[in-house]
Amino acid sequence: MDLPSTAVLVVVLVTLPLAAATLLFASGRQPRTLTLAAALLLTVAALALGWNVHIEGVSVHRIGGWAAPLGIHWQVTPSGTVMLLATALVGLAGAVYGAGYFLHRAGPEGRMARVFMPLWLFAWGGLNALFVAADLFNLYVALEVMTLASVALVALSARRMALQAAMRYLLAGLFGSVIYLLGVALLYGQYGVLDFDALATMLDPDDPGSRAGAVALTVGLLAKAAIFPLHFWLPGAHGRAEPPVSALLSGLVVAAAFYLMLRLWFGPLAGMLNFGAGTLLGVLGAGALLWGGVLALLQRRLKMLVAYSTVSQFGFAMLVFPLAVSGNRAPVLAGGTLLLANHALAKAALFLAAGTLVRASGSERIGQLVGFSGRARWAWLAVILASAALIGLPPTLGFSAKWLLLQAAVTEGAWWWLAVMLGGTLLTFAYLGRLLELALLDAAPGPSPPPVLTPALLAPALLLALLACVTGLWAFDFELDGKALARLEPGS
Amino acid sequence: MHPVEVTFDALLLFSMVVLAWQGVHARNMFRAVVSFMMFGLLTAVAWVRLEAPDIALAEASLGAGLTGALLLATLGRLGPERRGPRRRRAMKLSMLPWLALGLVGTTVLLAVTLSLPAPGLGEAVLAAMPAAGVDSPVTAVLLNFRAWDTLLEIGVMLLAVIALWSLGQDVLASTSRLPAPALPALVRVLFPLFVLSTFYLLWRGGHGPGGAFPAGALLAAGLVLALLAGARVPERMRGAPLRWAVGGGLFAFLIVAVGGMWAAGAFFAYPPQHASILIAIVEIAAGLSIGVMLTALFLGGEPTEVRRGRT
Amino acid sequence: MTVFYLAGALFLLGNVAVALARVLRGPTAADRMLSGELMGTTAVAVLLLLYGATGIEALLDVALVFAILAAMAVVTFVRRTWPEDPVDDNGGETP
Amino acid sequence: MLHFIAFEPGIEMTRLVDTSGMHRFIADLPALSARVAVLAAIWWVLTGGETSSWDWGVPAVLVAASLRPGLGSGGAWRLSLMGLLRFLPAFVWYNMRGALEVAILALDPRRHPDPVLIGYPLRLPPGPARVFMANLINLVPGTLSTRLTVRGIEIHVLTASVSVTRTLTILERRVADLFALQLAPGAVGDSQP
Amino acid sequence: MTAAALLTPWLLLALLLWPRSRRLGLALAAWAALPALLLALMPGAIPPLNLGPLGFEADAFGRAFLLFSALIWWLAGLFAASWMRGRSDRLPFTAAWLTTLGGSVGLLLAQDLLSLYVCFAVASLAAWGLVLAGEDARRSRSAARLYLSLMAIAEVALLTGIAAAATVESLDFGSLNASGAGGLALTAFALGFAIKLGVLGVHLWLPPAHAAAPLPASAVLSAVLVKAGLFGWLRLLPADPTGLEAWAAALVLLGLAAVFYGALMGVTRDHPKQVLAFSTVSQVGLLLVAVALGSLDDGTVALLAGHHALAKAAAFLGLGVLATASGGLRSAALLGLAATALVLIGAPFTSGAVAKSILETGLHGGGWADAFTVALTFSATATTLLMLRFAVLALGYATTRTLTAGLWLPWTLLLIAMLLAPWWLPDARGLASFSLGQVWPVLLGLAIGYGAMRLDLPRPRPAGIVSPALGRLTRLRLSRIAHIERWLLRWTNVGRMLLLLSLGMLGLLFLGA
Amino acid sequence: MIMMAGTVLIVLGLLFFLSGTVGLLRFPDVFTRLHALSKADTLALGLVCAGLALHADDGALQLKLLLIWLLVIVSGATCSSLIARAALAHGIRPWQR
Amino acid sequence: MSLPPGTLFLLASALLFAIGTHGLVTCRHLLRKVLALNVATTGVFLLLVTLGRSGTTVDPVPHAMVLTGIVVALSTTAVALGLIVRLERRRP
Repeated sequence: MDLPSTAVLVVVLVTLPLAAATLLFASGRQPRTLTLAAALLLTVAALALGWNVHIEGVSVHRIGGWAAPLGIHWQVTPSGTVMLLATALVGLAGAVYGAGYFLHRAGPEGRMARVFMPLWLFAWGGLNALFVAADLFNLYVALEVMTLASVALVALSARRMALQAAMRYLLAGLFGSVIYLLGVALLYGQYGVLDFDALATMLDPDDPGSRAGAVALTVGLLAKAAIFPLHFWLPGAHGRAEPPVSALLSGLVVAAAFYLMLRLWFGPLAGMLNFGAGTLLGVLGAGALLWGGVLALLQRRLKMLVAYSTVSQFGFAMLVFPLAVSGNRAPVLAGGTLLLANHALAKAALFLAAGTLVRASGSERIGQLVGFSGRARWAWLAVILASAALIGLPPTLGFSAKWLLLQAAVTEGAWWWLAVMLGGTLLTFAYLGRLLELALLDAAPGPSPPPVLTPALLAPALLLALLACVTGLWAFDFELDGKALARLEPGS
Repeated sequence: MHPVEVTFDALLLFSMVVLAWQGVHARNMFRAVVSFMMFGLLTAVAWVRLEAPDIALAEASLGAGLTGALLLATLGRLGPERRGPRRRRAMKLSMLPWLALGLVGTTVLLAVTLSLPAPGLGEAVLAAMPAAGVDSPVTAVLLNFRAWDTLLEIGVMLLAVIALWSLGQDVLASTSRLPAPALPALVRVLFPLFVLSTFYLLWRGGHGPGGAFPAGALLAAGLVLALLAGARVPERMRGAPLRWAVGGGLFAFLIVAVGGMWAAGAFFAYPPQHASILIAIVEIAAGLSIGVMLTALFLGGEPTEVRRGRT
Repeated sequence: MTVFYLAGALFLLGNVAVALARVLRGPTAADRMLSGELMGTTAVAVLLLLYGATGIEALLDVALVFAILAAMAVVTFVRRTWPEDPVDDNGGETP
Repeated sequence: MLHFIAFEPGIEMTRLVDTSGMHRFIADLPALSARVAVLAAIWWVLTGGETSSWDWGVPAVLVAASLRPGLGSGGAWRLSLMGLLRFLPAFVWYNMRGALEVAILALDPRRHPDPVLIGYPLRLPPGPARVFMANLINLVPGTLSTRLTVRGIEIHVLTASVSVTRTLTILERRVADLFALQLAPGAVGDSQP
Repeated sequence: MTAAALLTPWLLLALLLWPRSRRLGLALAAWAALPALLLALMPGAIPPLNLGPLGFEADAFGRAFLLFSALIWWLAGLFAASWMRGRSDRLPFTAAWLTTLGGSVGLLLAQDLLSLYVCFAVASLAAWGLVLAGEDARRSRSAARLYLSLMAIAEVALLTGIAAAATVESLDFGSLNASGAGGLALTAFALGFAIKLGVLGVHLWLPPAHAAAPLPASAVLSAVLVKAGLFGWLRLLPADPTGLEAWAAALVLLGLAAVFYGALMGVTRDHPKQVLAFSTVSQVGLLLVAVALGSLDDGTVALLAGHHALAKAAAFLGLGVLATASGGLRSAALLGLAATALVLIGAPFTSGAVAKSILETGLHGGGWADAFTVALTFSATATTLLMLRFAVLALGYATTRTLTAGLWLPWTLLLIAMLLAPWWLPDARGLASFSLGQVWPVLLGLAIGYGAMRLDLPRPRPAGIVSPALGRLTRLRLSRIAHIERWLLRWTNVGRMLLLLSLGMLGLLFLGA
Repeated sequence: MIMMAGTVLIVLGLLFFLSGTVGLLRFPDVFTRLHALSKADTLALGLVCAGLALHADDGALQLKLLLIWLLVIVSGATCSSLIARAALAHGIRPWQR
Repeated sequence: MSLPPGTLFLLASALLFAIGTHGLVTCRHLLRKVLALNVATTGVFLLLVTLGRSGTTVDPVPHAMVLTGIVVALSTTAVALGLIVRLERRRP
């Protein structure tokens, strides 16, 4: 196989979205072919990168040829690659969906159609930049690109509720950034480096500066990742945004913030993760899991349910921290990463399908959704598959992820965390079951004539959900191998 | 440090803190905004005291220019602040623990920052300067060592423009009747100076405090001033030309960055013999683009509307 | 000499600090704007004096920037915050 | 790249419409070169006379001289050098006097302002000179221009007891001198608005 | 063949997705279990099938279960095709049917823990759709909800068990058994399979689900899926029971309690399907005891399970035939049902008697044998009472459907299979034998039943305790939760949380060891 | 000597700044305060610039100081008018004794 | 003065950060929130630059970071203000 080198692929992944977005913006029109070609190219690049990483493992690239700590590095890690892949898949699906969703060329929808793609690509670029970054400050800038693009996407419909949600999201995101930046400042003040590897080697887990810095970084990211009890912005932003936007936001943007937390605590800050802090993070996760689950159970509107389910799912992901305190970190990190990837695919599928269903039903209330009939059945199929993945039923990716975490909990005898995970899974069962039950039993006839559901509205969600289900087997194999675990992360 | 210096710093920082508090909590919104703008001015002085003239320049060109303009223009678009019957928030007993915790937090933060050894990268930068292609360390960091940050930062700005424009047409640009002929007269006099100083700061950036960002901010201030004095975005500039001007900086940056891949074998690497000219090109493109982007931010939306004729 | 310049700057700073009272007291927006103007002019003077004290030439540039932007705030204020006859602009708004 | 604000090479002296671009350019040449000269001087001042700066300076000056902010011309004007020389001392003197007056008024606890609004019919022809005059009024003792109307200018006077008309008349003559203009004949004296 | 057996349901399911192929899919759905049946009947070794990490093979034990399961699936499928004809929800029902079938076949063929778990999850969760398809929408919804809740718990428990077990090197059953996976794995497996099996205490889902589901669905639920729980149990639990005596004792007690509890609850019900459901609870208790005592070999257990499965399926389907039949056919149907009831009771000359004797003989020597014998005896009385109650209710059970060959033919085949089953037994001892011990409990039951009917005893109505209390609790908390959420969404409180969090985390970093 | 003169000018400038501030605080309405600001402060800055120019020995630098002063004067004068006009337009009547 | 250099600036930066975060969470008006956020950001910038000065040479990296940060802050502020204006116009 003669693929372009990893360095070239990374450059493509981070610059192509920005270039394409600028081009689209400057041209002022919306050439779909260009858009989709860019999305496709990005996906291909991500896949190629995945293959390269599979073959070569971790690689590091100096930007401008400057060595750290002076210059900035890109680090292509397996976990980052998994996220890049998930981003590419969701990005492509969202682009296709968006092209089919904003149909009209005039009016507000025309405006949305025109602006959606540049913003989408910007968010994509920000995410890609984030997943390869290995520098505290560079991450800050990448986070801001991502946040700002997301905010604009939330505000896309320019309806009052959407604007309100966007504003709250923006403030929350910036708040998180400020606190994160404080952490960067503290760590820079302590060590005078920003590079992850340098930081990892220099880190003295016992001095106050590093501790305070770590706390600030974490708390800032907690706010950005909407971890309970700082989830105050998420339901509104995700529930009010346009469906493709919610898919990106819920699937990737929140995950990116969380991924960063993984990256930090399993990378440069790994030496600092002690029982107390791990437990605190785990308690937050438990709270998120239960609280988000209960609230999801109570929602009456489809997208709000899905939004609260995000709160809940990230609670699950938070449990990696207590599990990583004493045990073998590699499988925990693998589990966390796979959980994020699974969530990205499944949640994006769920939101995309939800958008289709809402359009087909003309209502967002769960009780008034059309049933498993007509073309909406494809959307329901996607919902069912995505639900299975979110719950973590075998053989989905979610199962593989939860499997790893459960195993870690068992080997460490972390019974409490085990119980929390099980309870959370049950809650997930409950609210998704409720959704399916309500929707399938109380199916409303839907408006007549039924809105046209084009393949672009149906296929992306279904394919994402299928991917979430199918890749699980492969991932499972991969993990059981043990060989993948051994080289999963450079830091561990 | 001389006692006078210490006193100066103390007074400066005290005023800043007071103004910051006012800027957030002043009862009257306008008072808050003015306080915040004054806070910005003093911040620029604080940067000077911290031997960071680059930042001072940027802060000055923004704080005295575009930030204030944006805030005041926004304020003009807001109705009166709606607050219920004025809540005289008496110091409730239940607030005390939170207050105490906040104090603890601040104290901890202070204590931690005081304990930081702050080794820094000063020496590393100095050592790498000969290879950088510019004389000013800050410019070298911005456009060479950490150029990727700067590219993303331009991206953020462009993104902000797209985000604002995505919300609809320009909201802050529409105008009232001109108050006096004095205003256009002033702008006619100042505008060439704005342009000239923009170039001046770009030139300075190569070997001292200056560079694309303050230059762009200054240019933007000039353009905004012209808009405020009644100028319009010309019809033939709306649409694609303006969009290209807005996006051009990032585009140029990207081309140079990716070009480094072919020319020097690494993303964002400048071939040594062309480093300074490439940096100059990037700087000019970025500066001009930043100016246009900041102006676009001030417009607050896409200028598409056909308006009444000039006043 | 340095101390003299610094003392001068300190004096000006104190001066401005006192002038803050006008921002607080108002009563009209114009009054508040005035103290902003005062602050701008004073900041130029402070920077010049600091230049005298330190000899960093960039400070002159900062002062120059302040000077050239001195009108900015007032112009925006007069044209946007406090316009004489706001042309009604639901223009700029997509339906 | 910088086409944001209308690029108007035509400057004010020739408002002849429909001349070809070349004609206009040639007609503008003197004014343009004056602007270039002034801006070049300013560039020199800014850069501290560094010779190496001119590879940036030349384009900068040319661009700055040719870019106009799209505000119309504001009317033709020409300065007279002799007028300038006569004007400057007067200005400095008045400015100092004005500042001193205000300072005394402010610092002396026994004195209080006694303001009044008056109208002053301008004899300067409409155009840049009037604007200049209006701005100037703010810098001279006791006066503050508030509104420029068709007939004249409305002035806020700090101390009503002092007649400012004489000062203003002198000032107006100096400005006319500076702009090489003739004052229109007209009544001189106070008139309440 | 393995592949055909495994994949046929899925292929048919795929056919359902497109309108064009949907009719074909619906028509063929009834026959989906046929390849599995053929596989079970095929002689000789059949090569295994590997799908990624999932391995499948029809080994002897699996084949034994597959035989009766596939038969029931097939016949119930045929029955269902007629029973559901004209119903608007036929499509989702069929989809659920096929999915459940797919899982059910897969789990019997699974060769490792993961495949078993995957298939089990698919089957159990898809059966949710079967329960939902019941006639009474409200009832089936609440039943389905309960079913899903308990299945979710079961899944989670199994997942835990697997995760715990997987700390060993491989997931093959052999190595799993050999390692005697830790207590957690055991507990979790036990809980998971107990739920699926409907063991007393976690049987809550079983009666409502059986009662609510359409008849053919109830038949497979009761006959196949519940037995699948048993299958899983046998597959995973360590072959060597040393060290687990306490467990065994507890299970025996639980099983015995279930036998009588099921009967008691059954006779107090008003719906024939519910009575049958409780009879399942009761019979499962019996099976549980047999398994817990551990003295039966796998083949025998399969036999017992198959026997009960056939009888239970026949009972459910017969109920449908009875309700639709009229005239002479009704008498025939009554006769068939009576036969089924006798088999279930274990009356002499039926396969039920054989099963009982096998149970009894298998238990000789165990410490619990005496108690078990007594219980077994009285279980016949209990079952008799249940069947009496069933008979009374079945006579009053009516439906608007008409009898077609699609209904009676499968049932008849099933009856035949049930009645012929003993002749396949390795030795049909007991079939010919007759003892008073077999008869008097039945007579006792008849007498009690008759007496009860004559006296018109007030039947105790155990009120639901758990769910109303839960309902009250949730209603109470709902407004509270929304209130708290609003509180959490306020900026001020966000700030407070943030402050607490930061200081707390900092403190823990300093303190936490 | 020149240094001395420069120092004196600077001190004078500072005093004018002070008087401007006092005026700003003491004067009764926005118009009178404008007087204080537009006259006292511009001159004050001019004096400071002049003082510094006397201390400096570089021609370009002195001219730069002059440029700064001119810019402030031009802006200050225009802004005073603008504010006064806006205040009148918003119905703020000049204070009268 | 016995205070280590930069103490005052560090104190101010801590205070600004505290004022900013406090204002952000307590103020109701969105514009105030935005201003508060900017105050907090300035606090962090001040901290960065103060730290950059503590070494033997002035460290330009924090300067560059703060310059980048200022741009980012300005851009986000502009977007926030745009949102506020539009929200205001959609006031019910």
